[in-house]
Amino acid sequence: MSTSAEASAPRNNEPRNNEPREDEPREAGPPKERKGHRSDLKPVWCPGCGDYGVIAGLGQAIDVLGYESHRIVFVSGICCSSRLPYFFNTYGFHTIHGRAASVALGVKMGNPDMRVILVGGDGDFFSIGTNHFIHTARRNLDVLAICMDNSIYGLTKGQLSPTSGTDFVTGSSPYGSVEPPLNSLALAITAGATFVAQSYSANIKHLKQTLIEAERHPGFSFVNVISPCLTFNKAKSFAYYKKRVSVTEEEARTDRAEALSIVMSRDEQSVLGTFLQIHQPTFDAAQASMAKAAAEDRGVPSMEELIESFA
Amino acid sequence: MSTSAEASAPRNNEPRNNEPREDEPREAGPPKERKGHRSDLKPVWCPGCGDYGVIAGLGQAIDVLGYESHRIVFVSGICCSSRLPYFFNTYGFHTIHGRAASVALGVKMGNPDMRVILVGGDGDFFSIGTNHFIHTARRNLDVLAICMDNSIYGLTKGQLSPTSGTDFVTGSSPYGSVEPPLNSLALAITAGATFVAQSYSANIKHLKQTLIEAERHPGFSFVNVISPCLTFNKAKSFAYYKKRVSVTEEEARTDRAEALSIVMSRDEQSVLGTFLQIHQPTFDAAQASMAKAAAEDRGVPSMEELIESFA
Amino acid sequence: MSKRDTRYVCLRIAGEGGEGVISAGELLTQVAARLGMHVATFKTFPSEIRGGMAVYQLRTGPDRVLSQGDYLDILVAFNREGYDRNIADMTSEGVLVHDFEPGDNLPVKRRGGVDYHVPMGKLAREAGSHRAKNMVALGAICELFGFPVEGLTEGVRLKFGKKSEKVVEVNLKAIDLGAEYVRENHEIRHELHFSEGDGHARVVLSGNDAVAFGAVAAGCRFYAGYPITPATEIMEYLARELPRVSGRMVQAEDEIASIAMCIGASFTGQKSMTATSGPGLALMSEALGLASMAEVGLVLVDVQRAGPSTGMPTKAEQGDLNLAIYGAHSTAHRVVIAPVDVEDCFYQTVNAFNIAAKYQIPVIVLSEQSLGFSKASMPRPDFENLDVFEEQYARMPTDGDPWPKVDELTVGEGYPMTPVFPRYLRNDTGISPRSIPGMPGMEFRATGLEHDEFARPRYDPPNRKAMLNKRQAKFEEVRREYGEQVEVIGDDEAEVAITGWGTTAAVIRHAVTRALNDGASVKAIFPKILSPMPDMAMRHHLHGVKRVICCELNDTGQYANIIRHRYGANVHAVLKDRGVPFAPGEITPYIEMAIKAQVRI
Amino acid sequence: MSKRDTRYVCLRIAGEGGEGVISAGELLTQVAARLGMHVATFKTFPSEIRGGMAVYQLRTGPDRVLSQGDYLDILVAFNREGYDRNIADMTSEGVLVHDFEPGDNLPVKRRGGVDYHVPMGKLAREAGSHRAKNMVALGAICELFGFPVEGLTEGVRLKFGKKSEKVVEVNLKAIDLGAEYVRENHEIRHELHFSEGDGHARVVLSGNDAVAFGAVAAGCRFYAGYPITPATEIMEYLARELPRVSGRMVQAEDEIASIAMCIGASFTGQKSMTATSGPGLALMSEALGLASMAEVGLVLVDVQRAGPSTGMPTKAEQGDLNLAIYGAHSTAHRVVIAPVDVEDCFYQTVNAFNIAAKYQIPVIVLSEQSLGFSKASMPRPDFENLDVFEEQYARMPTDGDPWPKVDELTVGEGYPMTPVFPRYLRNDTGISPRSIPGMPGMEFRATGLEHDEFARPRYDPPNRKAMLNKRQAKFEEVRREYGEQVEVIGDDEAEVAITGWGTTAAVIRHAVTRALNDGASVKAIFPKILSPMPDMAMRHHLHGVKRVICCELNDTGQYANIIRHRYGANVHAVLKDRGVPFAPGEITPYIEMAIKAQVRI
Ligand SMILES: Cc1ncc(C[n+]2csc(CCOP(=O)(O)OP(=O)(O)O)c2C)c(N)n1
Ligand SMILES: Cc1ncc(C[n+]2csc(CCOP(=O)(O)OP(=O)(O)O)c2C)c(N)n1
Ligand code: SF4
Ligand code: SF4
Ligand SMILES: [Mg+2]
Ligand SMILES: [Mg+2]
Repeated sequence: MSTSAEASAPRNNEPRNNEPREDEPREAGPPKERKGHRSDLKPVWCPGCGDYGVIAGLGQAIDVLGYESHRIVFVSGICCSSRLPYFFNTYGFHTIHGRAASVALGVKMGNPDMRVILVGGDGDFFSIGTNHFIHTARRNLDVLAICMDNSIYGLTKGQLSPTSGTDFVTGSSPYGSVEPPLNSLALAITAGATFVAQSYSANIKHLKQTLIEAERHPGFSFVNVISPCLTFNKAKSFAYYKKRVSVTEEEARTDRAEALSIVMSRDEQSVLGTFLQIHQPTFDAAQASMAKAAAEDRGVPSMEELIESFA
Repeated sequence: MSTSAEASAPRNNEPRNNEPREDEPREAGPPKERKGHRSDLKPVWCPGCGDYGVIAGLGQAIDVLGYESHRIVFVSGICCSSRLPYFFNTYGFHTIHGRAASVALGVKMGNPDMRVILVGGDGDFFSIGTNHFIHTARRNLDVLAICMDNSIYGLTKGQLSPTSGTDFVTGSSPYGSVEPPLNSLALAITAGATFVAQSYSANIKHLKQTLIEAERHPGFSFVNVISPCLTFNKAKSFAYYKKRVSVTEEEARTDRAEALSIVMSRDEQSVLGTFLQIHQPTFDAAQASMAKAAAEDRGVPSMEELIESFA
Repeated sequence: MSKRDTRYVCLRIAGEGGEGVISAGELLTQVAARLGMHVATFKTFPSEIRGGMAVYQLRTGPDRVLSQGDYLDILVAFNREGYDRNIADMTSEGVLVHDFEPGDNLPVKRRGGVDYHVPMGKLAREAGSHRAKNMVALGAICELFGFPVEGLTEGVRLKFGKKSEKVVEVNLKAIDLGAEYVRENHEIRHELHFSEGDGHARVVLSGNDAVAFGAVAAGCRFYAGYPITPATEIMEYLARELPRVSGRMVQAEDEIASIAMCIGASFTGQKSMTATSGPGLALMSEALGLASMAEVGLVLVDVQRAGPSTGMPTKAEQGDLNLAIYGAHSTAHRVVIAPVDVEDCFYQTVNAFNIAAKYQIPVIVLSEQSLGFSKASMPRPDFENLDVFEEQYARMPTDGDPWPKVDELTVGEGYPMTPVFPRYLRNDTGISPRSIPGMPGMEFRATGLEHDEFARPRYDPPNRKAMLNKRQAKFEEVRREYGEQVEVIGDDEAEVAITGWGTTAAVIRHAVTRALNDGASVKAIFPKILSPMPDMAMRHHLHGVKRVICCELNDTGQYANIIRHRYGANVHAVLKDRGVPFAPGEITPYIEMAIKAQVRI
Repeated sequence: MSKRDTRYVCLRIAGEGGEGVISAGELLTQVAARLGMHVATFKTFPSEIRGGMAVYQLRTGPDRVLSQGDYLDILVAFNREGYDRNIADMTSEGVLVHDFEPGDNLPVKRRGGVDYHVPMGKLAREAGSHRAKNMVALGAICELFGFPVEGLTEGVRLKFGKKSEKVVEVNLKAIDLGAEYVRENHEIRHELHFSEGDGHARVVLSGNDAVAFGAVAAGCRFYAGYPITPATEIMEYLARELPRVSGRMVQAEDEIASIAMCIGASFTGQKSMTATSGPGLALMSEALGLASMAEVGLVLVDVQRAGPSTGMPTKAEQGDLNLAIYGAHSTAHRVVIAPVDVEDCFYQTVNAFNIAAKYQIPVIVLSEQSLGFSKASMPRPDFENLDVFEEQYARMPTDGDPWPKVDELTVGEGYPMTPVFPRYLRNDTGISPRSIPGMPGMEFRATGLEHDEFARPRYDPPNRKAMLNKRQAKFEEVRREYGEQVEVIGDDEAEVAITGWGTTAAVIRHAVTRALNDGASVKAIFPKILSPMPDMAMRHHLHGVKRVICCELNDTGQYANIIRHRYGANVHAVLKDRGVPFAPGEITPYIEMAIKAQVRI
């Protein structure tokens, strides 16, 4: 361990770049043949699991985006879907159930140069993790959040998820659920996400294109990917969705209320497309501006200067 | 301690009434002169705190509703506003920060005959407590939830709240907040509340009337009460609101998307009124129906019968 | 070394996930219990959702099966991998029943024992389905080891009868073919034989079943929980059965909500429970403190799994004792109970509810992955005589019988006496009268703030002291009531004692029973409740003991440290933390060394 | 009994909230420190937002002020209630300065001492504002006890100069009037006198200030937190100062998010911190386990307050030690440090960051309400020579210098060696090389699952054992590096030792210093780190000790239990849990009893 590598990471205490990053759509890098930075580990998912489609679409999107592997950080919670970071040879963090959004915020604050991709399942995002999802979206943190929605708890072998919906029979709702479903697209729009879309793990072309656009969007981008669980959610299989899924031709709205009225109509639940895209300052940029202004107004103090406020 | 009281509480193991309660608006009881069941304890709030108005309006509403004191359960979290249960001589539970909604759900499941009123501040409801708020609203639990919104953390002496909004200067945002505000009315509508209104602690008449209607509504009723904190939020004082508050004449919507488009327009932030009222099965009723059906289908088992599934 | 008790047989079935290993094992277990055999089981399945090895093991005998023992007597391997991965666990004299050509160059060669080849796959297809491989194996087992085939066929009818006649037929055929194949092709070259049942039909439950069922028996009518391995089955059972008895089961949005819901329901007088595993218990720490402070009873089951953090969710560890006892800011009393086996899971859960209701205190039941998942036979409980505590609520005062006076001294200046209900009344036991919402005239405000006897917030030192003492008094009452409940086996005068808790206690029992048979002077001590520790009895039994062995499945000796600081005992901690339970043979040497005074303390 | 050291003066100001009690006290403190006096303070304010008594106390002397001592020497009472509520804390010879007619029938009568009446309210109005009452009091204090009035007027100018010239004028006038009134109306009838400063100007910080400032000095560039009494000031300081040094401060939505954000930022190489109190620490238990397992360093400050549950949020308690050490499912290593006074808060925070970064481990700093809120003087730190650890990250291998080989044995079958970065490489120290996002060629996936050296999930026993040992080795390295850092004062050969931690250690120091002056044979032992305990040094210092007194502010003896089980020591626990700190005089009798072998162990 001797020769130093060209590291683009900031060293300890090296000041962060406080120049507010331009909040403009990112340009694509040169499309490189990298096979999406896949790692040597084989996914442990059941054969036919929808999440294989997600990994494929994501790999292709990353190829197009041309990001280098050391500039990507996957952050996930705990669930079947959250295993995803292992299957890419990028930086990754398989954290704990429900808290990935907050870890992602820390990563992004720690090194705003990283491309942070947050992944998880419907329970991880919208049951135990709802609070962090909402407040991270509200802040418009510049990350891409991908929910692999199978309307069931896969890893714990088939219980009700917030997106399952009324009358749904699972291990924990043997007489059918009495809980109305949570509309994750609507929640993301209300909470403050600035890019909200839905895709489908069996439509890899659409998925790839959606992920590319979502990732290029500066701010909190949420993509709900319908990703069936063959093992524990027989009701919502690929066959079920095949008949129901359609791709919208409409443009993304720039008004939240309009976007909401689209995603709240029941029929729209299986529509693929981008429903909202707005440009608002990102948390990263706003924090950087604030730090810059504070340093300019009050000066960058030495420790000797700082202690004088206690004299 | 010998003579038994006429207790309407279910005894241990006495089966709950599984007859699904009618999900129709409740009739008012005879208006009694009870001074709103106020207790001997004097509120510890700062002189002029908006919460005094809330307690007044609430007391008047309870008088009109005519509920007996032993049938009311106030459940609160931790904050200035959450002190409210002490000031009523009803059952009450001053719980912990952010978890009151879940305690309220337990209370309601434990004894569906109780009128449960959930109270708290903007931080208690929408920062640490957001997840529980959302899922309790989604289930349409039959409780009244009152947020005393002062856009600040009062009890901890003046930090940013999720409802404070961008550029707001507080102890924890000395350079002005970089976080856009959370729209609690929109969040409640999206999450699944079936009655959503806003009122103002200085308009006791409106407040009282709104609380009466909200309480009579079967299902999750959310009332956001603008309730200024004189001590730590000088920016949003009564004077500030005086100019901005208006009462809408419009009827409550029965469509979520429509209601959302109203509460999402910025100007509507200080509009008082009821924005949404829908009738949907309550969690309480749905649970009772489920229990009834299960008992009918599969029988009410004795322990001797139950153990045979392990034979 | 004690001689193997040959009346006990330990059999393991091993195969691919999906080959019916688990269902064959469960059927065998069920039938054995029905016939009155004693049986205990153990299973593992791959931690990923699909693929990998499935293993089912059962041990039976004429009397209570204390543990899984040390070695397999019989290995039924559905394939080569089943052999390779399990053969190391078998004694050299063990019996192998297999479906592969042993001619293959086996990496592990046996140095003795008897082999029987049974072409399970082939016979299954003959019987009508490749999925009946497991039934062929069962037929062979009946024939080889004298397991009553009628019981088995009866079992198949009961299990699959409702499903389809066709399935029953195929399965019975497969059993026949398996038995027939053995009869025609093999001469019995071993002595092993299942012992007969005693005719007392027993039931078979897993630890999770026993907890869930015990809750219903104890009067639990509210459950809130969030799925987590290995506790989820408890929720799933109660989701099915609670509604039938007018109870409510709510799947909460997370663990914090789960316990908060239970606190709410308990506040209204419903007996409430939640179940989780380590990560969930950690999340519940704050709300548990509220239950202690507001004096709201509830039962929290922690089916422990290997940590830290997400760790190894499908592996065994007893790593949550510290968290259960000490996981609170400040002193938040909670009772901690750890059942030692499946039957104990039932009775300790009932116990837990009784304590929670009587003492208005949270009770943590520490189960464990290997206990939650293993099934064992137990006699049907005597429900008539089951001790279920029914709470007496407070009653409205009358002229002749007013509410007890609260202590004027601690009420103090600025806090006038009022005629409101003294919810936190101080008295000798610390157990205050309780009212529940709906009872008129006895309204009060429960609170997590320090408070006076009228439940009003109060921070002054005299009141603080009084209320701390009150809560402590209650805890001491639990200690007194359960202070004698320490199980002791062995030689009362022994200088060497061995102790442990939870599932490890069961294994220690096994090891000590053997050692006693060999004439060793040792005693085993198991407290029934781990907090409050039954100090009186423990001190009594530790009196005169020179060396104490503490065994547990964690790497810091959480329990051993308690024994050290409470009793100043000379403790040698025997710790294991690889995700697998102890075997009795791992404990025996330490007993021997302690007797020879060779352990390092 | 040791004679009072009259060079130290303890003065208390008491009045209504809103009367400027706190600001007068703080001004006096600041000026005293500037003049080179040593000063330590203590304040309480009503726990409700408004109303009630405010109290500010300061103790000064010619050398380091060890604690607040036992009694007041001077009480400045702005009104009758200020007298009634505080007079009991004053020695009978104490000096009272007051603004009420003592003719009133006082409920508590003094049996000695000297009284001076000063019409503060009246003089304040004369000076131009009723709000200048506190300045009148300060003027009187200068005159009565020889506090340098020039220093004070200078202080007023510095403090209010920017605000308005008018305010300065009124305040100076009020000071004058106060002094003049004393001069003209009172004859000095007491001996008490402030000792002079040594001319070394010091700074004045609260414990919370010192932690926050220490974090900046240690290189902290990310803070996430959620407001909670009594820790909020730490966040508020960092909100102001971190952005100036390119750091980031985020107010999270709750405590779980706070620590998760810190974990994320630390993962990228930023030194990160969060601060909270008991309820928040409880909520963070699960995520703390992730930091341990994924080996991500961070600093967590817990400013303890009285519990359980919400308890008494503005009162003192040392009740979170158990939670800090044991609050985890399974073994989740974390380092626990408890500073003893304000200056220590600064240095231990720097220490905490160094350990967190070097050992890639979470570090908990246990502060406490009465420490967080009290201000004390301290010399300016020598920043040039401050020991701040800078992490060296891993470097890409070259031909001549490849990545260290991982142990083939533990990699095992089915888990091929790969050329990926061995993030969790095992070695002697347990400290693995680390890369951070942005460094090419060294990508890895951090994880809370059990994993191998390449960070791949693994559940098999050999790997489990290896990784448990690796994490434990790291913890033992901390123990080794800090193993000598035990503060010992007193008689090395003493049979009686006294020990404690955090704020109580400071009070014990005071009591022991007195006892030693009286010639007693006693020693005080304070470990600098509470987990891992510095066993070597502790054993060494406890050697030959027959009786150990452990003092702490909780009712179960959390620290005492550790001393018992780790060292088998004969411990007598002296516990206090009424929401108020120890006074040295409360400890002295136990030292005396222990020396006479009268304590019950
Ligand atoms: C604190 C905590 N609670 C519960 C669990 C158990 N758990 C793991 S994944 C999961 C939910 C899985 O469902 P989902 O998020 O929809 O993802 P999927 O497996 O379907 O991809 C749960 C409840 C846990 N690991 N940690
Ligand atoms: C777990 C936990 N975290 C933090 C706190 C501290 N705390 C008490 S109240 C409060 C927020 C108060 O603000 P809000 O909810 O808006 O109510 P208000 O006081 O303004 O009425 C906080 C952060 C706590 N008591 N418990
Ligand atoms: S259980 Fe479902 S979600 Fe999990 S891997 Fe299998 S198919 Fe996929
Ligand atoms: S601090 Fe604000 S919210 Fe709290 S009591 Fe005072 S005015 Fe009301
Ligand atoms: Mg899912
Ligand atoms: Mg507020």
